[in-house]
Amino acid sequence: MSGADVDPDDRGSEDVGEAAERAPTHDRDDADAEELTLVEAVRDGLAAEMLRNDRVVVLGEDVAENGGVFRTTDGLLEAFGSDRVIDTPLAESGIVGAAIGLATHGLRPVAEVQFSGFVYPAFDQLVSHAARLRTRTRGDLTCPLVVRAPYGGGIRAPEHHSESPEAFFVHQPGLKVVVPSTPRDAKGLLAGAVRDPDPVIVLEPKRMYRATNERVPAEPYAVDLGEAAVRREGTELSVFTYGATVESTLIAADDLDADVEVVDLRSLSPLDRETIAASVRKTGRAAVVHEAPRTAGVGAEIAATIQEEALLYQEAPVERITGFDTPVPLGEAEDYHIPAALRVREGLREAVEF
Amino acid sequence: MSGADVDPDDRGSEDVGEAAERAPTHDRDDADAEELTLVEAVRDGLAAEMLRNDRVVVLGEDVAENGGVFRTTDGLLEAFGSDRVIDTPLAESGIVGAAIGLATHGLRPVAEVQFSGFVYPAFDQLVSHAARLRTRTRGDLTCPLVVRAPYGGGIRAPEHHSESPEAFFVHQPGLKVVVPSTPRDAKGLLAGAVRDPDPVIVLEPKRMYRATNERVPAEPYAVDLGEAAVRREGTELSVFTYGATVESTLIAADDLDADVEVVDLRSLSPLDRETIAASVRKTGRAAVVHEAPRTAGVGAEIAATIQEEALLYQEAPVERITGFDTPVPLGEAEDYHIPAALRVREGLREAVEF
Amino acid sequence: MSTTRRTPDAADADHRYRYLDESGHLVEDPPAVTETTLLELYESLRFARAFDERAKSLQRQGRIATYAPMAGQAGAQVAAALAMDDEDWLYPTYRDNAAKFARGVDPADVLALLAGHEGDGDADARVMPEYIPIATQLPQAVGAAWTGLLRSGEPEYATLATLGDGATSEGDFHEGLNFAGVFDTPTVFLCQNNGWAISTPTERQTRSETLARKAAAYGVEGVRVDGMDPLATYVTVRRAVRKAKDDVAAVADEPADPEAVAAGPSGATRPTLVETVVRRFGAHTTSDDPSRYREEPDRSGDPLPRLETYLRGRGLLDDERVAAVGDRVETRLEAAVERAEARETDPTAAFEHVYAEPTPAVDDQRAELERLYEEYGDRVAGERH
Amino acid sequence: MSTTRRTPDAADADHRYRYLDESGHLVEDPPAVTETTLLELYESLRFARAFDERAKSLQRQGRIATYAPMAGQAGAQVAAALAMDDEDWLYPTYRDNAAKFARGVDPADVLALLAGHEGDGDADARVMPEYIPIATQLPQAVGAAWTGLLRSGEPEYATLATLGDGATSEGDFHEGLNFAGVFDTPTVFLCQNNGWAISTPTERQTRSETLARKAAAYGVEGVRVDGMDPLATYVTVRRAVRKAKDDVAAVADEPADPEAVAAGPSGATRPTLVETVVRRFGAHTTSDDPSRYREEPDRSGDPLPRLETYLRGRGLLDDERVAAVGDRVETRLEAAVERAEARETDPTAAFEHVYAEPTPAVDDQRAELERLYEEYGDRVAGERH
Ligand SMILES: Cc1ncc(C[n+]2csc(CCOP(=O)(O)OP(=O)(O)O)c2C)c(N)n1
Ligand SMILES: Cc1ncc(C[n+]2csc(CCOP(=O)(O)OP(=O)(O)O)c2C)c(N)n1
Ligand SMILES: [Mg+2]
Ligand SMILES: [Mg+2]
Repeated sequence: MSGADVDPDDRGSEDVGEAAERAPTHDRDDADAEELTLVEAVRDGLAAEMLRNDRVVVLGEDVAENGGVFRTTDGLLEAFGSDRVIDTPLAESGIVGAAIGLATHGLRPVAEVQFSGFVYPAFDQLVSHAARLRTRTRGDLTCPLVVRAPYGGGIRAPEHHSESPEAFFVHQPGLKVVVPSTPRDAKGLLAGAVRDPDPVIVLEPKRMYRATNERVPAEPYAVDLGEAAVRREGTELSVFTYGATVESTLIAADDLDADVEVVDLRSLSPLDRETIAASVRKTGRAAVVHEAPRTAGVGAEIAATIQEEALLYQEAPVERITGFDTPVPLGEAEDYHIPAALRVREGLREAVEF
Repeated sequence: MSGADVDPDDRGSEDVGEAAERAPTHDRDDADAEELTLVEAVRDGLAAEMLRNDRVVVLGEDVAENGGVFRTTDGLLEAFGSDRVIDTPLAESGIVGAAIGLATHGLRPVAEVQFSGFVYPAFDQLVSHAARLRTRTRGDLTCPLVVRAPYGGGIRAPEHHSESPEAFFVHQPGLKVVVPSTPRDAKGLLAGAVRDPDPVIVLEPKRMYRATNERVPAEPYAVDLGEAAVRREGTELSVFTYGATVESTLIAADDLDADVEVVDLRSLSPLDRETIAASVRKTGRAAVVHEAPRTAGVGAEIAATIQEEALLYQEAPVERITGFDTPVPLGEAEDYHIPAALRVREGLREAVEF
Repeated sequence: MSTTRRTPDAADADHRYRYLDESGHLVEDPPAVTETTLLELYESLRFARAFDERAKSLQRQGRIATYAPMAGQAGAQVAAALAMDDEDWLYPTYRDNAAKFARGVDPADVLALLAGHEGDGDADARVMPEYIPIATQLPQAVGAAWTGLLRSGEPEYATLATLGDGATSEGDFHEGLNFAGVFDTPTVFLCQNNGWAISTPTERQTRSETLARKAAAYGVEGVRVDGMDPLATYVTVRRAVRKAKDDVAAVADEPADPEAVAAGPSGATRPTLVETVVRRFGAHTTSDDPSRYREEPDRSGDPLPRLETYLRGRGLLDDERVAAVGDRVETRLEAAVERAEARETDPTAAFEHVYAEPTPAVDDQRAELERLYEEYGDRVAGERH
Repeated sequence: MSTTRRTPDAADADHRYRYLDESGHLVEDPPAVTETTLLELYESLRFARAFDERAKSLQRQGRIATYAPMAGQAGAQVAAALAMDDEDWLYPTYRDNAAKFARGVDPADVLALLAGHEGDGDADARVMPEYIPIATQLPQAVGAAWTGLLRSGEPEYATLATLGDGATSEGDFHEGLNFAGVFDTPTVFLCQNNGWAISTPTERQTRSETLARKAAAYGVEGVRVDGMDPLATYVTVRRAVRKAKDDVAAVADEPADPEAVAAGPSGATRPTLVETVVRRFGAHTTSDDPSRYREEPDRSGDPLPRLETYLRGRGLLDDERVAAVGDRVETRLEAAVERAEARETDPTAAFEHVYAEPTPAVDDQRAELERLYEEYGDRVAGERH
């Protein structure tokens, strides 16, 4: 008997009945892709996975009646009802702890943390439990949990609303961490996370929520976790980035007088070390861009990996272009903290000219 | 007016009255150093700082009547009384949160977390508040808080008792992190932490608590935070380690047929990047040893730093000899997880023979 | 809602302690509050009202960022702040600007923060920076209050921490109140139960009948009061502050309002949880659209006209004085806006106070940014800047 | 301590619900517990006692690591476990082995875990792995119980989470109980108040008069029972389990023990906090030296002789049957020790279940260790191994 009395890979009833009709973004022609913003793509992804598998439930603060403070869950309550889209008390450890209980017993909870800066009360539940249930029980019990949170700065938010905590989770064995940068990946990675048999943290770049549109397929699809995407091919420099800084990196790459390869990591845990190594072996130079603080950030892991896998190809040190080792400043000052295109370009130039 | 109505650097009354007589490890001849274990040195350091500054208070679970589960606070209650050595309820966020309040208002709290695996409920108070009070108030209010916790494996403890969470704290701007490896440093780094105007996490290698003796000066002294110590000079390979793995690294270095330099980092935040870079520039090869999981661990930051500061000197990749990316296994299996001398030696050999 | 000032049971959701009815008429003998305090209450409330309106308009114009309005709650905030002594410390949330102003915080500082200029809290006014991670202020306020006890054996000062109804669900609420109970710290927990945590109504936040009754779980006294009655709030918080620091037993036995005290075991402990029942007249913040989750709220019982009616009735206010207050409020507010808007963004300010002494990493990174800034100026901050 | 089975107020520390007095004599009409259950209670208690003694001795011999004894508490554990239905899930702590055995967990697995062989929890017995980070099991147990409600609208099964007195101070206690109240989940919180959290007595853990009364803060029912009376514990937990899943209102009105239910608002909600008042006869764990912080404890009221006296009195036990139980217990225990000690350490087992599919990092690191192990064998583990 499985711990949850259910086959964890069973998708539940495919006969979703009326819910399909009511699903918020499914009133478009299913055969067609549609231009969606990232926030719409998250919503579309949630609706698609909820239609596909009736075990998927969404819970968190203000996700139901209010549709989420960023509207990522807008319309889900109406489509799927109050047993699948649930407003909780204001208590992140309670939310994640309860979601672990749901996950262990056969549901596929997608818990929202309103801003990634408020995930810390749930840190213990994530690192001490979600990450370890499989190990502790030798695979007998599992925790297919998704925790979603908007991360990063750039929207002139108050304190604690602009955090980039991904490195904390990347360091914890047993967790997976993904960060979409485009609407298409926002839907696909979310689906990958929901279908993954292990706990996955999905950090959504909130300043990209409404920044661009992209054609997003209407049907459900999943991006495999652990696979980076090369966004721009190049031969002289490899840049590794993810989430909110992909855009400024692409601008910087265009701006620079060198043939730059831009790799969107997408999955930070597991990390696509093969793609990283192959790219640097080709170009001989590398940089990494993220907005989290530099010290012991994901950039450190990438630099360490590169020199392990490709030292003999390295013509220059891996340049780290990151948020600084300070709390994220408020107001306009955040624009100096988050690597903007010019700062990225100058960093890339150093890597090229070293 | 300072926020706390007191000069934060004022040491308080030096007239400690009877407490000096009752201080647990001060019945020895003060002029002499004495052989102490690491656990005794922690206790000695606490007593010395409490004598020196009557604003220093110790609080935590089972620290007073019981003298701490490892006896690090044994005798302090008798010596300093129940207003300075305080048993708290079982609530780490409460302990650290209350200690932040004490620190902001003029005391110098030393909060014990019973095992580092139980620090996570206090993670939010540490990263969201202790780390930022100075920034948020532009220096008007400060948080001179010390959080002590035994860390690491090697004592056949149950689950969650063998964690090495240092990288989490190193990544957070505003916190400092130190890890002693010897009795002498255990006292000196603790004093440095207590006297530091900012919040410091002190992680004590619990399997070293009673592993060795060392002559420890009786008088109070502080080791400056941020300075590494070269434990063994060498010219062919630089090894960076700290805390519990210093011992096995030294054994491995002796064992290896090469001239190995061993640097005990002691302070992980701030990191002594100068010493690290100078050593690698000298030797051309480097390794790092710790027992925390490898991915995004402190070793990644060191490898990243080395290739930034000394790539052109590097004859080999920085070898990471670490705990694996798994939860710490129980029982005898932990001996395979924690880098033992042989595993360290083989890693060093790879770095030398690359 | 009952209009009796006697609340026989803090656990009874239908009762709350009050002096003034919704139209501003006394339902009880007037409490012993000095005329100076009454007028301070009034002027502070007027200022809060004016600030609230101005802040909302500045936000609409893009001159400040997200703002959390106080309308409906400013009476409780101002009354609580004025009930504190100078030596006491306030631990506010993001919604408590009225309390901060009443303690002497410069409104220019608050506006500057809202416009994105770092620098929160005011040690001179004994006001901590605003707490945004919900409920995290509570253990800290307990530790702060405890400091005096540990240092001298006496409650040297009280701390007053504000919190919302939603905050009662967080673990830190529990740990904070439990520490307060166990160490008997001089702490007042001022819960502003405005019925909502963003879109979540209090009934879905907890199944406890009242929030005041939660105090009993910690052996702490719990009191429930009409927070839109500034008199009742003032008297209740004043008593809690005195009890925290003075003769605990004497105040506990004080006949003024013995029956408001019901949830605690004996009332003879220092800490108190005061549940002020208020209404959030507006949106959660300027980013929020309450029409998504609630009907137009009942805006009756506004503390300001209520207090004004009472003070006019007592002959403490007339048209002329009311106008004079209005002039002072406007002048103060104008000056604050002007000073706040004179501030400029310093691109490297963030490096200054990470540690007392910058670490090598902080220094190097600062230099890195300075080099770029020297060469490129504001373009370092990107297009959107 | 009062001997009445009526406890008029769960908030009153002097009262607790009980059937058997300390010498094992009924103080009330016998409860409706079947003879089979009574004998199961007895044999489970005997096994717990034997296991406890054996585990302490194995620990002294270095054959297992730190062990947390159950003496004084096994009665409450066994009674609670037997009061659960097969479909219910147990969320235990490190001290609840008696409850696990009563649910069917193999003692060899527990001994193997104590000897350092990974593999905790038993999905067939519906027992989660032991929870060491204090109170973290509580929100999870609530979520687990909630699953059924969300899936089918019915409480498909209950969860029973155990906790200590110390655990009531953690934020997760609060968040767990609050979620249970708000979502009305079929959860039983079984608090074993043994008076101590390692060296910290319950009086310094909280200023609440009882732990049961904390339930009221969540609109949850709180009940206080003599946990060293297995009959009273069984009846109380059985009622809580039925109330969680069956006809909530009917059970709440059930005449059996209406007055034991006092802290909750109406008793008509699914979750219950049961405070079992027990004594920790021994040390916190085998690493602990209680002489440092407490006098020799009162060891009266031991549930085992108490139950035995009662069962002999009812003619369900005599010397012969008692001896037969002893034989069965010994045989089972011997076999368990043998099986547990047959297990061997697998150096690479830790890599196996980190993820469903090992990540490249996990695979590479496993290969790294395997290479070394192949070359050097156990020497990879160092001197101390
Ligand atoms: C730990 C945490 N989680 C979530 C949030 C996001 N958030 C900001 S205000 C708020 C609601 C607070 O409600 P309440 O405590 O009632 O205070 P009110 O805003 O009504 O004054 C939430 C969920 C936060 N600031 N901190
Ligand atoms: C979060 C956390 N903090 C600290 C500990 C260390 N610890 C283990 S048991 C214990 C005391 C628990 O007391 P109680 O809840 O009364 O349970 P009991 O041991 O008495 O059964 C402590 C502090 C822990 N396991 N988890
Ligand atoms: Mg509210
Ligand atoms: Mg206990």
